[in-house]
Amino acid sequence: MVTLTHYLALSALLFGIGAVGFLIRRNALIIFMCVELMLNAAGLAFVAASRYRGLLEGQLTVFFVLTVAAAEVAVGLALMVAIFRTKRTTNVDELSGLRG
Amino acid sequence: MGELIAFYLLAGIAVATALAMVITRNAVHSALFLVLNLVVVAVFYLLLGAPFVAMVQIAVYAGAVMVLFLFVIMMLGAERVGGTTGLRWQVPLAGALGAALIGGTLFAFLRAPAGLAPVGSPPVPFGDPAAIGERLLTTYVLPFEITSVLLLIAMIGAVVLARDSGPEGK
Amino acid sequence: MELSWWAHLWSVLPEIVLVLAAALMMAVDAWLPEGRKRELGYWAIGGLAAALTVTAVQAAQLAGGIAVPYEAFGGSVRADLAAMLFRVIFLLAGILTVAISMDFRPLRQSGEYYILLLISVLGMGLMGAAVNLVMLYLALETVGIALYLLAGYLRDTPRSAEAGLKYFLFGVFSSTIMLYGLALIYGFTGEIAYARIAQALAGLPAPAVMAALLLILVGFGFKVSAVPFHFWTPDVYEGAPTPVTAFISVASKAAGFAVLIRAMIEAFPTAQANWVAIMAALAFVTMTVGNLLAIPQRNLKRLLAYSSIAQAGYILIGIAAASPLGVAASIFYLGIYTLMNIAAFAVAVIMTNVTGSEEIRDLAGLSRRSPGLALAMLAALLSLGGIPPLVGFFAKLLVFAAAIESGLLWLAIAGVLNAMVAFYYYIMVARAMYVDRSPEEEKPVWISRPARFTLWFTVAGVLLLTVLVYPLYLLAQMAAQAF
Amino acid sequence: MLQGYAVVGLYLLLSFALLGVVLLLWWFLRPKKPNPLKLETYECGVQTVGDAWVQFRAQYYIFALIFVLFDVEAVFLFPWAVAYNQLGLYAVIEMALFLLLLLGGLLYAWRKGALEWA
Repeated sequence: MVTLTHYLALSALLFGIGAVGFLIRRNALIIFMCVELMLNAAGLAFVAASRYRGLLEGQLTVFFVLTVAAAEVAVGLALMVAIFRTKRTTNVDELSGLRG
Repeated sequence: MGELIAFYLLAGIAVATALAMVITRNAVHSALFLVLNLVVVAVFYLLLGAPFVAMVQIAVYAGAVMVLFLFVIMMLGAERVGGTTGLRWQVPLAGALGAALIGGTLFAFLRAPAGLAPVGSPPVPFGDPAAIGERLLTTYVLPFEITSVLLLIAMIGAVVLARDSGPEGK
Repeated sequence: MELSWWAHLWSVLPEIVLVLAAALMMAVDAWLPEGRKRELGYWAIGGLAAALTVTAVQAAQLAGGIAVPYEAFGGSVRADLAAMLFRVIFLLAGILTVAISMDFRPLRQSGEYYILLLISVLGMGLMGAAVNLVMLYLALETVGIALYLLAGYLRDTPRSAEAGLKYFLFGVFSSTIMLYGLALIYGFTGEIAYARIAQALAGLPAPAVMAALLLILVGFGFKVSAVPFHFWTPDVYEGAPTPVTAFISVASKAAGFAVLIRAMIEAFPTAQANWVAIMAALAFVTMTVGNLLAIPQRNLKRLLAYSSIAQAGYILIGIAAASPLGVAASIFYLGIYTLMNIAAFAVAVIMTNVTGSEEIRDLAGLSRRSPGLALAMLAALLSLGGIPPLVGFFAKLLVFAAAIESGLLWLAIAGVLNAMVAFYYYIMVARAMYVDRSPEEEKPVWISRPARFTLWFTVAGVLLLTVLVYPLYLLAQMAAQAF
Repeated sequence: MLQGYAVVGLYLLLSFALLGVVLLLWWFLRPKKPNPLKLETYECGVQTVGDAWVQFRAQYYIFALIFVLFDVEAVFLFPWAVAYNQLGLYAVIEMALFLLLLLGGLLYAWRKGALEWA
């Protein structure tokens, strides 16, 4: 019997992998993909909870999350294109114009 | 039983593609692994009685969004930029954070069984576009219209950033 | 309860005005000849002012009891005094920001800039009013996306584009972590409305609630730039166009606090013991780290960035107090902080226009070069530092009093010590203006009319509120009762 | 309900398996005689210069971007279309507002000269 816990554990795992990837990768594009993976994991948790509780809200939330993700991608990639024009790189270590 | 086998099979693929996405050095391969992962999650959505969300996931995410990613990776020729971090302190931090996140969440689940058991089968018209559409246009009208505003500014802003120096630029 | 369509629309009337204004501006911008784009600033101010008028009327109706608070759009947003007062803060910040943007050299003549600013104010209004998870996330993202774009708006300047990317990556990361926390809450309770989550959480084991709460606080912590989620702040503040920095430091932070207060009080009352401890710790770390790191700064924008981190720490004290007094104190503080901080940034914008740099030493001799400007900066700094009798002092007094009332004496003492540290670096800036000499003293400082308006408005506001402390406090108190 | 998807899944598996079979079959059947000419990108015509990763203008990103945003918009039309019968006029007004805003954005971008192809 597959329970909600199964799904939540899977989504936690995917989320964790994404979060670790966010911290260790240096290519801004891949960092951003890791965020997409995390969003996806959150979506899975929402839909699973929605199914096991017999409520539609979770699915609608994921629908909105997907929309927001599309807008985020449009904006994020535009920023990277803009940076690439001036810096010719998407490696975050080489973006040292600002110190931490 | 069959359900359980299907779950573990798909979960295995999902975790493997996620790991491959994070580890592989070529950004194009990363993107393709992510597409696979998104497709597997869409299959999960189908199993969970959410055919409409699954369709959106494939059409918007795996279809359009990842195409945009690949487009930009290739446009910038960024497929081999930077491997893993050069900052040493970030690796242990990432490990600790990942372990804490995964461990913490698992711990929370194991300690919180109450109310987490599945409740029977969902109501009959579940997850079909008509039910979603009905909710979307009644209870969720405001979020729905805000989405339109969100897409609008994404379009305006991204066009400002990405276009060649227009009449206003230098 | 079945609401009439008018009641639904009334709850988001300011947002409707803003959308119409943005649409109008798109039409105007598309047909306005190139040389006259600056006029769009006035259009933006007009739209924001119209929304502000509407909001003020609504707030007056709610405060006067003519209208009663209610939830609209299927429990998406709540129309209450707190939501309206926060909108006033956002709209005011928007108007003042547009005024200092109009003659900020790199930004001149761009219609998209004002439209993005208008929409981000719209999103903030919804953040303050949101009472369910879907609306919360959408509003937060609307604001986020608009601000990422604004921070990276000067795409031909590498610093701005980098600030935009950095803000974007950390913003998206933290909001996704928050979304996961929301997913956990939904998984545990099956509810998305704050009030019903609060009921459902009561029966759940504490570790589960705590895990979700921590994840959610990452997202909120990013918005208010609380330590340890602050590391983006100095870079983004330094790299973004200065007016945008002013706007992020004020409006975005206030919006973060608006959702933080509402979510904690309305959705997590049963976990209060947990979040009070977290908030107290966050408040302490935030103000201490912010103040200590501010001391060595030589760049005015970075100094103000760290100062604004520290200010967030003081505001968190009010939330940690978790009492009506504490919430009122936080709202009061936010209102004052908006005026003080925008005044300081307005001076930074004017000086950047004149000197082309943002170093503190370029303020040298300002008291002779432009006595009025120096005086405005001095008023803003002293008020930020909490020097009596300026209104900033009362704001600090209120949060410390709230902490003591709730038994957090140590936090109040830490706050007082911090205020003394902060005093040092504010005085260093004042010293540069009044004591240091510079060969440029003879050159006059050009201040455009809109910027002059911002300066007058903020400084007069600070002085006026110093006199009207009590009525303002009463208003904040009424708003705090809305929760 | 899930039985319906099982058929789709089986079909997918079958088609992948078929692909594998075909590839394997040809691996055994085909002659293996590689030579430099065969490995050229084009067997005849002009010699290729550089590699295939040519970068094209960032301007084109805008088209891809607008495609994505309108793809999302199209996805909203599906639930609207099927729920339309139950909701009537309200649904029409709501969707009209949604579309008008986005259309306005597109017109704005067009008018601002962002959609010039050259």
